[in-house]
Amino acid sequence: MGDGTGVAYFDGVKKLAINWFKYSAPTTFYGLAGKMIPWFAVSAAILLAIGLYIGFAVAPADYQQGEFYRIIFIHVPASILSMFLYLILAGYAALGLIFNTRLSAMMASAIAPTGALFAFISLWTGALWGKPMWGAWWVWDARLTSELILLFLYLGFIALHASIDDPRRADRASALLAIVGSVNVPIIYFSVQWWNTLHQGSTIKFSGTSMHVAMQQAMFITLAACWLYAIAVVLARVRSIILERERNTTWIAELPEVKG
Amino acid sequence: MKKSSLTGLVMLVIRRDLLLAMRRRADVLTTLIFFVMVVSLFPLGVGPEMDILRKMAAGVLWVAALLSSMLSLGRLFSADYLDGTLEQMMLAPQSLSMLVLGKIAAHWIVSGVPLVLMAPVLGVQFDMPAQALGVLIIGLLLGTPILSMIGAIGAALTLGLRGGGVLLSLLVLPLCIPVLIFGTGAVGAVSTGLSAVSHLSLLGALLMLALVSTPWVTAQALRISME
Amino acid sequence: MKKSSLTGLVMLVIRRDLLLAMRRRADVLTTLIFFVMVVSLFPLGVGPEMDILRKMAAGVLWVAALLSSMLSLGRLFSADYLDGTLEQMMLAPQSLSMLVLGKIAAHWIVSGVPLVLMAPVLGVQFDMPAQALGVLIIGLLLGTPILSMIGAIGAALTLGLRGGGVLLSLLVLPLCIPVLIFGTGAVGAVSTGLSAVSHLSLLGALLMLALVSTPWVTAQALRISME
Amino acid sequence: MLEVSNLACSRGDHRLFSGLSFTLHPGQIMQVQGANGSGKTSLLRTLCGFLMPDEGTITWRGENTRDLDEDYHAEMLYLGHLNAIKDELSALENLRISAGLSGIELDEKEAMTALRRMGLRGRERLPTKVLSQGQRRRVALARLLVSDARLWILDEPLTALDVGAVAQIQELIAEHLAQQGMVIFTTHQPLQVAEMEMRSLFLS
Amino acid sequence: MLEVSNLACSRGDHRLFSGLSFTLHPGQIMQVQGANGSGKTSLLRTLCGFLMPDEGTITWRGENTRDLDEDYHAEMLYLGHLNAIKDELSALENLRISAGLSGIELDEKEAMTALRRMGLRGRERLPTKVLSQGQRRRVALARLLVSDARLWILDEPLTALDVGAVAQIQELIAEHLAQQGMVIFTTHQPLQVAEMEMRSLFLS
Amino acid sequence: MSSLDIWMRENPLAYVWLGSYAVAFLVFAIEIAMVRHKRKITLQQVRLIREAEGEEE
Ligand code: HEM
Ligand SMILES: Nc1ncnc2c1ncn2[C@@H]1O[C@H](COP(=O)(O)OP(=O)(O)OP(=O)(O)O)[C@@H](O)[C@H]1O
Ligand SMILES: Nc1ncnc2c1ncn2[C@@H]1O[C@H](COP(=O)(O)OP(=O)(O)OP(=O)(O)O)[C@@H](O)[C@H]1O
Ligand SMILES: [Mg+2]
Ligand SMILES: [Mg+2]
Repeated sequence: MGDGTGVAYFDGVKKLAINWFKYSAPTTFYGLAGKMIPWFAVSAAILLAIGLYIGFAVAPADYQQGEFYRIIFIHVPASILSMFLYLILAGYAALGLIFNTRLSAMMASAIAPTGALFAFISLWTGALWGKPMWGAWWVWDARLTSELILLFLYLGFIALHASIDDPRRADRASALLAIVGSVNVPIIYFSVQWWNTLHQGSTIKFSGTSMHVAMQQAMFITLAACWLYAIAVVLARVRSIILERERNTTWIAELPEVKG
Repeated sequence: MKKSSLTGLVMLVIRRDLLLAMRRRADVLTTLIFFVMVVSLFPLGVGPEMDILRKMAAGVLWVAALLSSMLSLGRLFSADYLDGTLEQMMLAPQSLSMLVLGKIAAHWIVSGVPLVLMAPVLGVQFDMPAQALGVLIIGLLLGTPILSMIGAIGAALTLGLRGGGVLLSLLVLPLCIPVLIFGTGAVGAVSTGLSAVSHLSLLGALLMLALVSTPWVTAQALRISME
Repeated sequence: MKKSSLTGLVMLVIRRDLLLAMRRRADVLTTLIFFVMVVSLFPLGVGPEMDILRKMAAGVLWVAALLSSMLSLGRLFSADYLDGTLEQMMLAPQSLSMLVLGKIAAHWIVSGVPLVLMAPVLGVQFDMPAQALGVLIIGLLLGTPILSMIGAIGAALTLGLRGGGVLLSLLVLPLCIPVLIFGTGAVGAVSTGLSAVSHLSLLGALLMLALVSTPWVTAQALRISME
Repeated sequence: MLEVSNLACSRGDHRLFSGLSFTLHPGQIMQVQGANGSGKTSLLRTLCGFLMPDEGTITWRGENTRDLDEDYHAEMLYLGHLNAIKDELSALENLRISAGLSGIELDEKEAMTALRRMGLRGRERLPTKVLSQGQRRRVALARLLVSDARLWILDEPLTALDVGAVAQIQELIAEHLAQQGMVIFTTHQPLQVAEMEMRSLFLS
Repeated sequence: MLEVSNLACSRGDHRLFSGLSFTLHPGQIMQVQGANGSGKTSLLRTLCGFLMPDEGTITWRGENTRDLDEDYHAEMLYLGHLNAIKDELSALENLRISAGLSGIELDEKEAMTALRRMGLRGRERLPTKVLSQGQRRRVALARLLVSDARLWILDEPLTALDVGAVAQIQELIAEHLAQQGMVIFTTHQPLQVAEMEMRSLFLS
Repeated sequence: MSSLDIWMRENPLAYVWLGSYAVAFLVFAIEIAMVRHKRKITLQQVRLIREAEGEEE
């Protein structure tokens, strides 16, 4: 090699060394995530149980909505999570695009399905709430519509990632899409102002101040539970993605679960 | 190595197209999501008044079904044309019409059926009554295969032409209008308390007619496009 | 032989795309006819009641404009990608973003402008009042370039993927919804006796934003897709 | 067996050739030669029936190929510029399907053997989109190994192939001819078939 | 001038080459050789900047091509598998536009001369869709005649060309080298350039 | 539809539980199952690749 007639050669040892350095982030993260998942999962389950207990046993019925309002303990956490997860996804995507870090792209693609599912739950539970409250499963209200669009944004991200086979191109293309899409989130959100809106505003105004506390407590606890659940699932998914993407590296081959 | 029969070949074509659809799973989903999205765009454009929305529901759903099956039709032959598989199909030792029928069947399974299954969910969003929904679904079940078959002719004729997608719609949409009219007519009839049977049986008759004639016509169109 | 400047190159790209559009005149027409056809399908599907039709008019026209510009966008880069011209554009000695802007401009002239010109004719069919028509046209004039620009990002991202057309719509339609809402909102405002200025100026702001950012984003997307 | 008499063909307003006649007997091979644009591809596509000749007839075993149609198709194999392989499918699936389309059901082992002989060992199950130009061409050419057609019509079979693959194809053709097959092909690269007289047809 | 050092490139999970280094000086020509799938096309596309190398740098006149970007593009010319010509446009229009895209404004006479030299006399104004494979390739190659780029990167320039055209291209390359140009190319067909030492790079 | 309405008014808690929470938990369960399944499959694949490499050497 060098000047003159160049010769391609394959230096196995060197490749290993470089790979070790380059992939060190996923390496450590893989193990760390594995250790953290049970903690998140267990605390999510416990908090969910507590939250639902307070929500159903302690908090009394609402004088206007009767028992139906109890959907709130899953509806609001799901709605809030679906929006935050999109922003986090876009953040990871931007990191991955700018600094070319592999792990961020993997995180972004691990978040997407969870976000989409929360968006779905929000829509579903909202629809179930809407039937007794508004007499219709669905109205074309700004809040509802924007949630639907959010679901489409998630699906677009997933579909684009799935249609590109080359993982590097898939990561970069869908990252760009996520970033462009995040510009849309506030725009959609402000469109509430141009629409007559049936949906509840952002502050909880239930009557009966004494119950207010229990309701709020229950909601915040289930919200925390959903956060923990989301983190646990995303971490579990990203571990599989790391395994899949890095399957040719030595550190993967040396993992006990691969060897055994 | 053994020789394959006519049905063997048709099944091969169907299996192949389904396999390809599985490999490009995103495609299948996107057609469906396109359908959902077109349907959801209308309330955004027209405004949220449920009364108007309920009246337009059947029309919007049928038009969206029409458009999304048009769009997915663009791909019916074009991939095979571009990579040369279509040439090889024309050299197959069996009738081209039957192979075409196989391709159409696969296309309907992949793009028509999910659409029919999705329709009730969307109908509910427009607050359609249950009976109207039922008629809508039967109509779509009879109508979407016709759309696929008529569309196949257009897809064959526009093969390899630029702007195929739009040109295709242009050729095919007028032919699909009867389907649209009977389909929405059936829903309209049932919502005004009449019987939808006559509309639906007309759709059935169209289906038979299409089944008999379109594969052959499509095969001829393919021959012309290959010259 | 002489060297060409940046503006020279952009003008070359625009001239070239317009020349190609002239050679494939059918394409230009078909986008327009698709628009007309989608709009005309609705009265068929929904029924002939003028009251409902008048209320849906703006929404239907905007949705149809959205869909037909989506369809024509599929071709924005794909032909150049398949025959290798895009590679050569990326190797041009000038900024890719500017070439992209040239291509988008040509696309808008070819597919957006005819649509804007056609809209009043269709609006009259739906019995839209003159003032609403005026606002509709201004809205379309401001909105269609935004659609072209946002669509260009989608077209660049889905380059070379199967099912491009439908996937493209899936990616791009949600991003276009604000345009749709402001566009129809303007018409709605004017029909209820309010002023459409705020909606239209929001559209204008979106246009500026798109003009500044989308060419660069599209160029990045193209680079990613070429790997 | 393949008899072409007085064939004339034109593309657009341009007469490519006329009065072309030849007969190809079992065990014979013919190279169609000519400069770029002389009508080689058009001739081969006419033989397949994709293009209608202006004049003249093409007969196979004494019968007009237009009338034989599917029976003729069962006995011939055409490989054009395009590879007729699907990017998403693996080499294996592609081969089995394309053989299936030409009427031959192939089991996995037979297909594997054929692909390995074409130098694709270890790449049989990869989606063909990740293969290079030459590897993709090899997948297409693997059909030659599993076909039982008598007549092979090959349009520039050697493009994109490296030296090893070219030798392989020459060997394959020699085998086919030895089994009383017939070959008609075009190429701009030299092709040597052992112990065979190569007939040439010049178009100009 | 073109200096490649320690280049490594992979497609998918597959490392194609690594530690590749060479320098190309004015007046030098280099053939990239290797079997099908050895990474020739990938190497050329990396040199153009379409693919990101895993490691290593490519410098032109001592500066990294990534930083030079458009200045590098102004001095190089790439011809890939694809012809980059439009079916609907005539050969003449195609040539003028593709030259324009690489920054050179060409008047009609210059373009005509170039096309005639490429053996397309009488076909300059036909839409290229009616041309044969080889004729279309010639339209693409006509860019070589009008370009003032120092570095030519050619991926299988000889495919589909007949003997006459191959000779023409060889002549062209010799001229370019005599004017202190640089050429890096791949081909599976033999290519002789008069009075030039041909350097080879083997990929495996 | 109306019978559903009546049932809903009479059994609001059942409606809430069956309609919202049961579905939400089902979604969670499906997601967890999918994630576990994916891990199983990827581990299998990675092992297969390792074995294939082992054979080559
Ligand atoms: C399909 C229908 C529905 C969808 C898509 C939906 C969506 C959402 C979203 C996205 C949020 C989060 C808002 C925020 O964080 O600011 C939310 C919150 C909420 N929703 Fe819904 N919703 C639906 C139906 C309903 C119905 C029918 C009700 C009750 C009548 C309802 C009551 C609430 C309440 C009370 C909140 C909490 C507001 C707060 O943040 O304080 N939702 N919903
Ligand atoms: N997008 C991709 N993803 C994964 N692998 C790829 C991709 N593109 C190419 N490859 C692989 O990279 C290798 C090199 O391909 P390349 O096209 O550079 O080969 P080549 O030397 O030009 O071969 P040929 O002589 O056949 O043209 C091939 O083995 C191919 O399978
Ligand atoms: N569709 C068409 N309409 C008009 N003319 C055509 C058409 N297709 C091909 N031609 C012309 O017919 C001639 C023969 O084309 P053909 O592809 O048969 O040539 P060929 O001998 O295969 O050349 P090559 O060696 O370059 O592949 C060419 O001059 C071409 O210009
Ligand atoms: Mg030819
Ligand atoms: Mg190559």
